[in-house]
Amino acid sequence: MATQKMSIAKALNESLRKALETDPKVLVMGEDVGKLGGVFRITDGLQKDFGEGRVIDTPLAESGIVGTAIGLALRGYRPVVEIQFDGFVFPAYDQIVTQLAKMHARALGKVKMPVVVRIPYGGGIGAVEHHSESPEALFAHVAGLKVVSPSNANDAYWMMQQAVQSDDPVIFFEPKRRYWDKGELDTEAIPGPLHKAAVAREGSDLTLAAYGPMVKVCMEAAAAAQEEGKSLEVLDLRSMSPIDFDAVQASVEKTGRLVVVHEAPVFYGSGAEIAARITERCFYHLEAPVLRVGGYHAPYPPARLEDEYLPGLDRVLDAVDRSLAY
Amino acid sequence: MATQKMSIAKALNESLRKALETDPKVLVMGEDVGKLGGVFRITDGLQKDFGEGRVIDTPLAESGIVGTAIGLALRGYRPVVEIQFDGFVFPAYDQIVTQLAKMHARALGKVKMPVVVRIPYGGGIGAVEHHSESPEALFAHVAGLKVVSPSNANDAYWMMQQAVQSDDPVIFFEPKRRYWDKGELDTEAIPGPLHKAAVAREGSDLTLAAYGPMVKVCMEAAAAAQEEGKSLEVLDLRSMSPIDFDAVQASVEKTGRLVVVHEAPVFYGSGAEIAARITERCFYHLEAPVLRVGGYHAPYPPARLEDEYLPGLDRVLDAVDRSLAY
Amino acid sequence: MTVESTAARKPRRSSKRTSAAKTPQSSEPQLVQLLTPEGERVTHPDYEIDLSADDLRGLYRDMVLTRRFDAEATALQRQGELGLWASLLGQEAAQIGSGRALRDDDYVFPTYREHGVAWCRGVDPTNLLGMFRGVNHGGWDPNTNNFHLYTIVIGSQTLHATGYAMGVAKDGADSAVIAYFGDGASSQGDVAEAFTFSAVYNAPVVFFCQNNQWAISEPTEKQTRVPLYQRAQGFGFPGVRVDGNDVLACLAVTRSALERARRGEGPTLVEAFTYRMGAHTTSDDPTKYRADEERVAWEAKDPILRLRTYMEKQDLADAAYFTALEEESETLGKRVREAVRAMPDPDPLAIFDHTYADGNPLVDEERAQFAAYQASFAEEGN
Amino acid sequence: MTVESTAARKPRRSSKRTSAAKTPQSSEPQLVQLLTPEGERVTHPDYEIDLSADDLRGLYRDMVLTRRFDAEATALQRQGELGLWASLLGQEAAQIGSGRALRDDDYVFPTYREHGVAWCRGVDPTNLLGMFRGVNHGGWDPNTNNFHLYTIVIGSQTLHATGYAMGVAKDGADSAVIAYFGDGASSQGDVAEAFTFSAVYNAPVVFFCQNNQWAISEPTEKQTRVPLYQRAQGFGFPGVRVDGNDVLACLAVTRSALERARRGEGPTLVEAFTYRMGAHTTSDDPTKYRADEERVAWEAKDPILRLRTYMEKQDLADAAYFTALEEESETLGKRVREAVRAMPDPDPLAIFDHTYADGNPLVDEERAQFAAYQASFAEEGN
Ligand SMILES: Cc1ncc(C[n+]2csc(CCOP(=O)(O)OP(=O)(O)O)c2C)c(N)n1
Ligand SMILES: Cc1ncc(C[n+]2csc(CCOP(=O)(O)OP(=O)(O)O)c2C)c(N)n1
Ligand SMILES: [Mg+2]
Ligand SMILES: [Mg+2]
Repeated sequence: MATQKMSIAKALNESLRKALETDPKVLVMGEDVGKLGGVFRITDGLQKDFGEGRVIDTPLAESGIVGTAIGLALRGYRPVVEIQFDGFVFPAYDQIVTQLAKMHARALGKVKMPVVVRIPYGGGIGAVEHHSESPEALFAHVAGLKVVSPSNANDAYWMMQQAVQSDDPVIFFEPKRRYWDKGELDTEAIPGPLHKAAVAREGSDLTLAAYGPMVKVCMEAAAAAQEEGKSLEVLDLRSMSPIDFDAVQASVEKTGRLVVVHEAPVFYGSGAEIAARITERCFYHLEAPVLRVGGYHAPYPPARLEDEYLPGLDRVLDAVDRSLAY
Repeated sequence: MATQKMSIAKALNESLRKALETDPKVLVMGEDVGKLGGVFRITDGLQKDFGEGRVIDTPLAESGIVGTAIGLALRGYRPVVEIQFDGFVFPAYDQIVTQLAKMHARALGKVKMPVVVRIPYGGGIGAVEHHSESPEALFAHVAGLKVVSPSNANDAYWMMQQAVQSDDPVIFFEPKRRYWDKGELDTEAIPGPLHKAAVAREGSDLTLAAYGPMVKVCMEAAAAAQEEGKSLEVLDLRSMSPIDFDAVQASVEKTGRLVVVHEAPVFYGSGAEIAARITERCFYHLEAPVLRVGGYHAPYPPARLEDEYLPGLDRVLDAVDRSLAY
Repeated sequence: MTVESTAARKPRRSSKRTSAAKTPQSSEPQLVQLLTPEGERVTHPDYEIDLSADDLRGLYRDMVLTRRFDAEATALQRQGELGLWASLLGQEAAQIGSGRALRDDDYVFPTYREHGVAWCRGVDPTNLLGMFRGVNHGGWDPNTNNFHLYTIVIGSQTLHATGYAMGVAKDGADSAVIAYFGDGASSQGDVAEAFTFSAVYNAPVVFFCQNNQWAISEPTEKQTRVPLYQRAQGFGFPGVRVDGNDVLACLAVTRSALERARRGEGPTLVEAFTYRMGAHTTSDDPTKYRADEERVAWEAKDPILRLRTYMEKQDLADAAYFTALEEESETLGKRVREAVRAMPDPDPLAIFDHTYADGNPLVDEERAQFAAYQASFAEEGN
Repeated sequence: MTVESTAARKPRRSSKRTSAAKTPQSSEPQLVQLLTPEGERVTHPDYEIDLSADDLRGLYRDMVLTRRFDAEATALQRQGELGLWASLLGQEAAQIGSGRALRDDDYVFPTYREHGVAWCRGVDPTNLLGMFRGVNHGGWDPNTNNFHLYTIVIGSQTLHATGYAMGVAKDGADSAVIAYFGDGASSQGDVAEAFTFSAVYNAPVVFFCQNNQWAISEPTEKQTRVPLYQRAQGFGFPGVRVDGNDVLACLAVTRSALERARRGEGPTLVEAFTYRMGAHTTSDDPTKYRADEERVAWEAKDPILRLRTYMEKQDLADAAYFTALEEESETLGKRVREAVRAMPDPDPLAIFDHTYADGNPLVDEERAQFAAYQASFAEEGN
């Protein structure tokens, strides 16, 4: 086994490198992805090694980036585009929703759309407005897109490999405040399907379901709860579209309780979809309503308030207590 | 009482006329809203009577339409902009989500954003692609926006009046296949708050919650169920953001059962939010899980399939039966 | 054009205008023209074209058959066989001229109105009708004829064309790409971004704007105050206005732009100055917003008529040719009519098809539920 | 500039290029300049300006204090008092020149870097720091100084400015509006749409593009292959390039454009050719992508230095003036430092404030829950 300790950022960089090496049709595109290596250095060194024809600094126009990526995909390329921050994906939203997501179906399957849209997302880095948002629900609602987010270095590497190989467009949300978190990467492991959830920690009293940056918070919550004698299972969903409802159902059938945790606002967020469907699937198993912990129905606040805004250990444990109180 | 029988289209036209008459700061803007009166004739005759300075044909650019409306609002105007069809709002999505929704909060309340974005939405008119979608969840998830949809002429008139008077941006979804449905309009009634749900029909066995075009289907379903001896309550939600959860809760506490119906895809749709929150609020009242009837996780199909795709009487009744079977 | 109260502002005083910040001229520029409305062959210093009688008969045939097909589709819509039709009436020269300038390996990104270009590409016209009948969203394989699906979201295809052209360049191929769009579309941000990307990457793409004077009810003045072909210059590539009702000029100008692209000199904007003779679509009622005199005036510039006049004057075709073409038209009309009527409604389960290439468990689940639900009626029906 | 394999395409053969479809010239155009880098006063046939010694000292003071404020903010970021800072170092002349051309009733739509313009508008510099410290998203009332909030989503404010200007015209006022944006922003579709709308409605708006040669790590060649000021022409209004490090020229050119707007002649694009002397923001590391020689070369064109040279040569200010200004700078720095350090963190409940003007039951519910949750810790703490 070839495991290495590596940050999520580095794992993504390695995965992109591997993709560029393996398939000459793979391209990396975006603002500042070239010499700078992206503002988070995820594409560091790639232009140097693969040239300006494969790692492309684009004009500052997100609709143009995704729109030309669609054209390149139609020509047989597999573009991996970077959106610099979550809040800047919206100029590209039209191209993503009306074109990228629907082209394969529109063409009755005659064309494929192997485009990956990388988006560093979420808060916790003390940034100014538009740099801390979690817009995943706005993509997951749209058929034709896959929406995923890794929570650790191994997944970052492998999920990116799978995203690049996918013949469907993948919105790849990168948990930016976890970029520098290190984990074991096994570059020889054979990964499971992209949309499958993983049991990050086993438990019996309650299930915490999360993805991306919130998995770590849930793991910490589970550890803290353990000390109080509560056994929490942590599910790393990995994919927000599709959602591995079978895995959630299996866990809830065991624990009888579910708390969904995400940074995005609760209102119309992914927790709603999970709560609705799991309640339908597990109506007689649930000892308590599915509870949701997430952002508020307010713009992402200024950085000095983000610690209060973001779901942290205490808010997760508070929901756990409320659930267990039923 | 001054009631008149009038179509939804006409009621909207009258309401816009009234708004233009009452407040010189009200503007109507959009593609083809002038001489043509809009492709659905909602603005018919307005340019003739109020001039090109108040009823403005814009260049074909939705981001430009909403972006300039924001600027006009900053100058003290109250623009009501028309997006020609649901599927064409996405070029304006960035301006709506990052600017329109957030400007008031960004300015710590110092500026207001009284902009109405009118969007004819939903299917059932046999149209080509992009002309039949129901993207309301993509707006309701975003804090700062109000998202509403009338289901009848009286609401169309009054909710538009309230939307124009709102100091917050309102995404006003018009149920296009109901434009020609007639109802009683009472131009002297004093309407309740914009976000309050209405009980469209009282019942005791199960609650159907819907809005916009689906209210009619639910009323028909309730009538059909009545013949089978089932008493269904129909709630017309009217507002998708905020949602009048108190009204839904009150109804569910009475009936014990809830089916939410909308045209939009079920996955991450408004039904998910309603199901999640009502299950939390009414955990011990619910005899069955909240069921959802809506669109599928697929692009809106070609017109010849829309009757199969759209939730109709039978699919609603099927969900009713499934709920009652618990 | 201007908002009402603009007129109430101070009158212009032009004296203060400086030479460095001149308002660009908005007087109507010369069109590139090779065949006048009266059917006279004229020359242009920059664009010449040498066509045989066969070539000319071919172009004429293309235009006639395209118009016939279009008329048939309009009729089929009236008969309820199609839900909608977007007629190209009046734009045959722009479409056939540009379409015939293309090589097989070139790639086309159309709007929803390029029936004449589709014809040139060899797309079976009945395929175009599926989306207007409502049985699909685009019935053909784009790669069979290098003709992409119709795009309805205005302007978005110009970026796809640019990206495709970037790919062509990457491949070292000398194909070119052509993106069609309208005068209204010129206002969309996507089109400007396509100009920027294509210029920066020097992509081999031709932007072919059919300025048919109208975007539904809005005249071109609502989109621009100077001629559209001038838009290109500020992005760093040439623009040219061609008589869009002159099939020879459209062919010559497009060919030249395509060759420029092949030579690695980057994009060109071609503005084909033409006219939408009919309604925007069968749902539209132009009497609401435009005077019929305008249409009548443009009838005198009809693209088919002028080529016919020229051919007759030059004796390039005899009566037998025209009769045969008449018959061919009728046959085409009949074939299209029959094909459309025979077009089956799709299987309801097709709702779920092709949402994903790789498959998707949610779609599978919904499909299964839907199938079971549908089947429950069949059972009840028994 | 071009993607790699573009270079591998066929070599250019320019002979076939036609006159009608000429590639626009991309040679560097003349800048409007009134003060050379060496501090020589020169004239320009189209732009003249008559400034008193007081005026010049005022402009110099503005630039010096702006630079001082900017340096203080950079230092405060290093000290951890700010989360981020976007320095305007090098762009003082562009901002002060244009900012001082404005009348009180004009309205400004800035990006996130217009600290010098804010200064001219009378916005208290400490107000600008709130968003960079992370205590708000914009701490001032835009209507107090007719200076809109900083806008981060690139290009979007150009449409707000255009809409605002449409409103000014509707009101029959003769105010003007100015929209700031960068070279990178010129690629955004929104900016093109702002050009289209402003031209069509003849809106009294000046588009002021500070071409500081870089959009983070990308040089201007990644955004355009011709000078940016030329972009305007194809939209039907004039563009002009001004030496962005020459405060006099910036003042003269902007004033002329604003007057044009007031006269009802519509928009103008001003490209201020300048240089971002520092990093993009304090998060950026320019050594990754640009050679230091470039920066050094631009130092010779420093906007403050050249005005000082001129003032000294012309004896427009004495040592006392410079000493006093030095002291004023220090006082400003101290005041800003102290004000920032004293800036309190917002009340956590402020998360919910101003989400809606009309109130919202969901926000109320969440606020109440949040307050109760917060209070539960206080109780526990007891
Ligand atoms: C983004 C978008 N907005 C609005 C529409 C509705 N719409 C369809 S065609 C059209 C006018 C297009 O005018 P033009 O570009 O001149 O093309 P033409 O129809 O004249 O060929 C409009 C507004 C659309 N399809 N897409
Ligand atoms: C829509 C959008 N995309 C990306 C970004 C990230 N970003 C911030 S500044 C910047 C570069 C801007 O360059 P330019 O317009 O030249 O302005 P400058 O920073 O040089 O003043 C980028 C890409 C953004 N803020 N908004
Ligand atoms: Mg047109
Ligand atoms: Mg710049």
